[in-house]
Amino acid sequence: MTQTSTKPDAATGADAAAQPWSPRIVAFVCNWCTYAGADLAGTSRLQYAPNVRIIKLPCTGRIDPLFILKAFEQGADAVLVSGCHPGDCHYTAGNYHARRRWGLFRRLMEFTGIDAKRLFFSWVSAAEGQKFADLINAVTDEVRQAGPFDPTNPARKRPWT
Amino acid sequence: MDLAKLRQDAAALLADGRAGLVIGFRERAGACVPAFVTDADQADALVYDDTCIANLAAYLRKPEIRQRRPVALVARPHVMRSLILLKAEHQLQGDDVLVLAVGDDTYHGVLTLAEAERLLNETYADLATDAQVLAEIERLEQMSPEERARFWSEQFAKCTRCYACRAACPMCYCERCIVEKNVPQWISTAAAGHGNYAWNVIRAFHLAGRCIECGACEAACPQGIPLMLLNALLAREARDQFDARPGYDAEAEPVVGSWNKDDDEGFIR
Amino acid sequence: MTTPIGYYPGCSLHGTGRELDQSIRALAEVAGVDLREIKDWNCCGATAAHSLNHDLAVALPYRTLALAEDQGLAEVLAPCAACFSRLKGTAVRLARDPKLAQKMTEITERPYRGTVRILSIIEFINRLLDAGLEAKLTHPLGGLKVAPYYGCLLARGEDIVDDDPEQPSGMERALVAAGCEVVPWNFAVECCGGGLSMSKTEAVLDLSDAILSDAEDAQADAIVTGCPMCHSNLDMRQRTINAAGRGPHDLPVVYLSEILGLAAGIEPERLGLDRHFVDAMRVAERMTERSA
Amino acid sequence: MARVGVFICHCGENIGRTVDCAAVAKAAEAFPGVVKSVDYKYMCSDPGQQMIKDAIRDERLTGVVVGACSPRMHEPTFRRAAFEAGLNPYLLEMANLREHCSWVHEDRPVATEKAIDLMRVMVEKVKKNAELRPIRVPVEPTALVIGGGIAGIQAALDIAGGGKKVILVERSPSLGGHMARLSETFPTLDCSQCILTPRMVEAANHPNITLMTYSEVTKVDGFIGNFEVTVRQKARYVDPEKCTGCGACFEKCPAKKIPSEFDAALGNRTAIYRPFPQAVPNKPVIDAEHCIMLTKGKCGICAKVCPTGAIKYDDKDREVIVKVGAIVVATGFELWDHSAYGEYGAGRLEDVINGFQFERLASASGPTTGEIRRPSDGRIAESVVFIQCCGSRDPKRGVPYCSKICCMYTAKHAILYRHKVHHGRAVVFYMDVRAGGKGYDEFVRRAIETEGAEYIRGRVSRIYRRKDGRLVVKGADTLAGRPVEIVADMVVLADAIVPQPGASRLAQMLGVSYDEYGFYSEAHPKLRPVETAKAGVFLAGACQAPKDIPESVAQASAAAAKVLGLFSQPELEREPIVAKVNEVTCVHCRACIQACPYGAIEDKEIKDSKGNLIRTVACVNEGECQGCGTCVAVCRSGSIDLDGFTDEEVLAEIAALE
Repeated sequence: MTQTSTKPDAATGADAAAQPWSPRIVAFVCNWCTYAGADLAGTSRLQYAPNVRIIKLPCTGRIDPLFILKAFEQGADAVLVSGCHPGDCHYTAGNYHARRRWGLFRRLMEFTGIDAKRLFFSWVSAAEGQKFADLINAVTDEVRQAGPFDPTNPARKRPWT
Repeated sequence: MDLAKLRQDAAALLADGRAGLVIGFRERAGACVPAFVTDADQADALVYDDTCIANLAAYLRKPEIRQRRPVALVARPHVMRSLILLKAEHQLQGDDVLVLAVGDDTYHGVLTLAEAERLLNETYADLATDAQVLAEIERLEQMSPEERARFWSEQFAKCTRCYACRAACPMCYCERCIVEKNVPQWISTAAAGHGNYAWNVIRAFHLAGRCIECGACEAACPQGIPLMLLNALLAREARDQFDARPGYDAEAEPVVGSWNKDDDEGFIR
Repeated sequence: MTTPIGYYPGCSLHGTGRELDQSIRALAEVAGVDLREIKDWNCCGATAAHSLNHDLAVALPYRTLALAEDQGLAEVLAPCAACFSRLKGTAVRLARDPKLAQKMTEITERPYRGTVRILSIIEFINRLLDAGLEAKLTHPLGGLKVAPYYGCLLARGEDIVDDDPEQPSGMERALVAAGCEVVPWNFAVECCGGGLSMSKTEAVLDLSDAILSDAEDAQADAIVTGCPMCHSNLDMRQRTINAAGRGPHDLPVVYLSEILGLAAGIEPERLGLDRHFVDAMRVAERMTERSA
Repeated sequence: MARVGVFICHCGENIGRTVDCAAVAKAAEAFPGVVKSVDYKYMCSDPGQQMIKDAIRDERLTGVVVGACSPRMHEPTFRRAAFEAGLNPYLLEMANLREHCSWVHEDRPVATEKAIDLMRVMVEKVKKNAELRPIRVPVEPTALVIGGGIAGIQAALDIAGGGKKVILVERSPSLGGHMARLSETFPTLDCSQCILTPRMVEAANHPNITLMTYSEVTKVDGFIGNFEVTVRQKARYVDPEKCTGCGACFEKCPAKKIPSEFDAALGNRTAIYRPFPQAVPNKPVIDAEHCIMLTKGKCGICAKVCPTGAIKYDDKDREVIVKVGAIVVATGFELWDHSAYGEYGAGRLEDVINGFQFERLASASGPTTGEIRRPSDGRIAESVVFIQCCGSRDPKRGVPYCSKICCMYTAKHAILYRHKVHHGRAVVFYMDVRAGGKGYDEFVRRAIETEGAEYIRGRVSRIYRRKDGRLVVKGADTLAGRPVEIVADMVVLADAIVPQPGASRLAQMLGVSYDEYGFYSEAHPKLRPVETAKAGVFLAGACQAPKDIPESVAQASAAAAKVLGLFSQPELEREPIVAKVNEVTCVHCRACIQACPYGAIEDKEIKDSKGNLIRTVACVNEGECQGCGTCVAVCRSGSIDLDGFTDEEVLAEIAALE
């Protein structure tokens, strides 16, 4: 993200403190439900926080824990993972596979020091534009409360020393 | 434990050709080290005691060992679970391996894999996680996320990326580990910072629902990183959330890679 | 069975249903079961309480259940079908609604953890059979044709009765074990008019007459029941029904426990069989000695 | 070296109002690898598309990112333009600057900043994109239709009429299904057999249709365009080539007391039999379970009387494997077993019958030659009670859904009964009357208003048999608010419609999903009601949900249209978003094979030149893979990747967010 002013990394830079920090959130979403739900929020002209960057995958089943690690490594303040409701998966079961994976992986994240407040999971269907907008606002608010992702967290990329 | 019987069985297996190799333990400089016995005469060198922690099933993926199949293996209950799980994951055929089964102060004799599975379910069905490990997990869970991050930051900082943990683990049988994949490179190989975090976390996650808690990885770590905390945490979660009992059923579906309609989703908005 | 089973006789077993009480106790003795009457038990609330005051209707059985629990009884037999329905119904409601349980604790000033299991007469007798009573049935009734009559309370109530409400079969095993032949008939769960027994007796005459007629059509020698209300409607009112120009009926109505008692070789008088309005002693005549 | 072109669309005012498109284009110009970056009012217009095409040629672009609306809107448009300009369409990506940015943010600088981010992500992705070619799968232009009822017959005839081959498999000895058993059909009261049997004959004689009766599907392999289906042909014990259908055998067969399936056990048949006189094929089979020769080894009468020597007692089941490109499932329904209802006699009262039994009583070809005689003693029924919703809409003991056709056929039964027994009483108990459909409500009104059926809104609480043999039906009239008691000679229960027994087993074979009752699930409840989630498998008739005849026929024709559409090309083209296995690093742990929702991954044996097995790896079948990527995420060694969403592409996107 090029909002240089909003980068916590930029604390090393001289002029960084001038601008207030704003959360940076990476969202991994499935193409058929949540991406379409976000489209619907758009066509409905629902206003929501501008802090989320969506990465589209065909299905939540495709979302590897490595994606989440990488996003944190790159300095995301939070990660959101969202897909189809149970029973709605375009691929019949990808979301069930994903749900089980997250059930384990989020425990590991929490245990190794990535606060559960930085990792969000949701089901948003193609019909839930309002839910999508509300979700983004809620997540953004909560991450704002939690503050910037600690630059010294072991998951976080640091300059080679 | 009847060590003499174990030696006798090992010798007999080699002598009548039922096994091409016996992997067990011998003593060297006061410590137990793996022994690879191909000759019946050498069977008397075999020893076994509580300090024999290495999981010998880890050797089965090596081509020079596989050539000598069927291989007989000195195996405690945890190691038998590894073998069952390797079979469930299609890394072993039923007749690739014979087990010289050792249990709590008992020697159970020579077992086929199917017999070992039965023994496990009848006699060793409740292998509990080490109490100290559980206590330490609970202690860490009481901490704030920041404190936990600091704890692991210090632990992972020690990692030299020697991958002894991986070599010691029978379930780390990938020929090209994800950490060695460079197109794209997901995990930095530099022995520092985020690369160490990603490696240790992904190593543990790739064992989620598969770790049988033998402790070989932690024992192998030259830096003393408490890897079993990560493994046992995921083992606990896999058990509590998905009834996972790895290594007790050679027909079981993998925990990650299967699903149930009623899996918990209380954490999903 | 060495663990004692709690016993809740309720009002009717001390009154009109005395033969039910007698036969149950005699049968328990043969089976070697220790029946312990709950000390200081109170009304189950089946009379008027449940139609007048909801709290009272729950509080009455609640107190009895709490007493039973306090007296260390894991199981309680309530032979009267109405008592059974009140006690078990209360237990079910308490289990479903923790708030109600809290309220009852406050009203009765007694704790109840919900550990007591309530048995109906049918469940109790099947339990005795499981525990070896079957072998002690030395005097089978030689093919006595019986129409098992469940009425409402021994067939209905979700989670209260563990049987098919439209075609219950809980009594059949015991009856067959006692050497009876169970006749197929249509009125096993039809209403006897119990609820109108006092207020609108003519309705009872109609309803009970239909039940008796169908049992006779099915060529039953006797109706077997587990409920004192059904029993009094069918037995005591048979004369009135005849006097009203129906019937005429002459069909013995006996308790399940009496049938089992006879089959166990207990003297009919000890079972109270001589206390019936319609002569039931003829049922006892069917007792045979099982050739060993 | 990447040469990426960036095209920012204003979408009139839609994007331009809140996003400074020129500033975005300018910022994108500085991204590494971007050689051209422009903004334009309407990128999707002809001049806009031309701009992209020109740039692809002039700038020798290796990738294009269009910042515009949602890719769900115009991705196909722009990819086609790229293709026309000679660029592989999968080297073009869209960034969603409208739905995900300009429409949801008001602050211009913030929206512009976000738009630049969105562009950077897609530029980084497109630099990693690979050229993909549509996957072509050959199509075997033969269809398999499972089930020879009206739906299956219709589907087969329509496909055959479209010039394609059909194999029609039917489990019983004859085509016709349930419809052949019906007397007359609502709401027109035309004779069921009169309209059905010509279609049965047509299907049997059609040059494009291969009929396999007395046969069952036992195994289904393969995928769309290329199924391999194993069909077990049960032993008929009668050589169909020699048999002339003269009927001498079943006239002489001594095993005569076998309840006829076709007559719903109201009539009997012999051990060598044809289910009904108009059966197609009109040749008997021997029921091995009841045949005296086959069970006891003596008799042989049919062989003696057969003038052509067609009887073969040593006949055996045969399995044949057929190759088909599409499958139409038309396995129909069965009636719920009302013996679960104790209050209706638990199935023990002879004169309490179900709808099919009434159909057979009312049918001129039935066991009573169309007279409404009660089964217990054969007397004409003077009074008949019909009970709707028997098992339907009863979540506790039956099924929670409405069986849809019972209101209509009960009205028909009442009318038919009144036509046949003029002085008889027809009483219908109903919960609601659901008569939506052309001419349907009028039909029910006719039953009530001109045909003299008595409709009582309420449930029946008990049916029992009186000493004189008649039935007493006790119930409630909930409109009048009083109990009713009716003496009847016969009660007809409108049992719920349930799937065929074994429906779930066939579904598992086919890889089709089914609901909790066993009805097959359509791919989309609104927009794809004929397809299943399994590509190449289509649904027709009541195997999907309760349906009447016109609905079944309509769906069958729709399924046939889908099949003909599929068969219109010799090859099937599909989006190349499929998974690929790196066979060098795969260790064959089979996690992907178990995780794949489509069973699209299989074992592949790698052999040396002499044919010795070296090792086994996972292998994705491109025809079956739907591209969800679930396998990729379960592969620990990173040995599977998903074209279109590769690890490299996703990583590039994440990295672009730094």
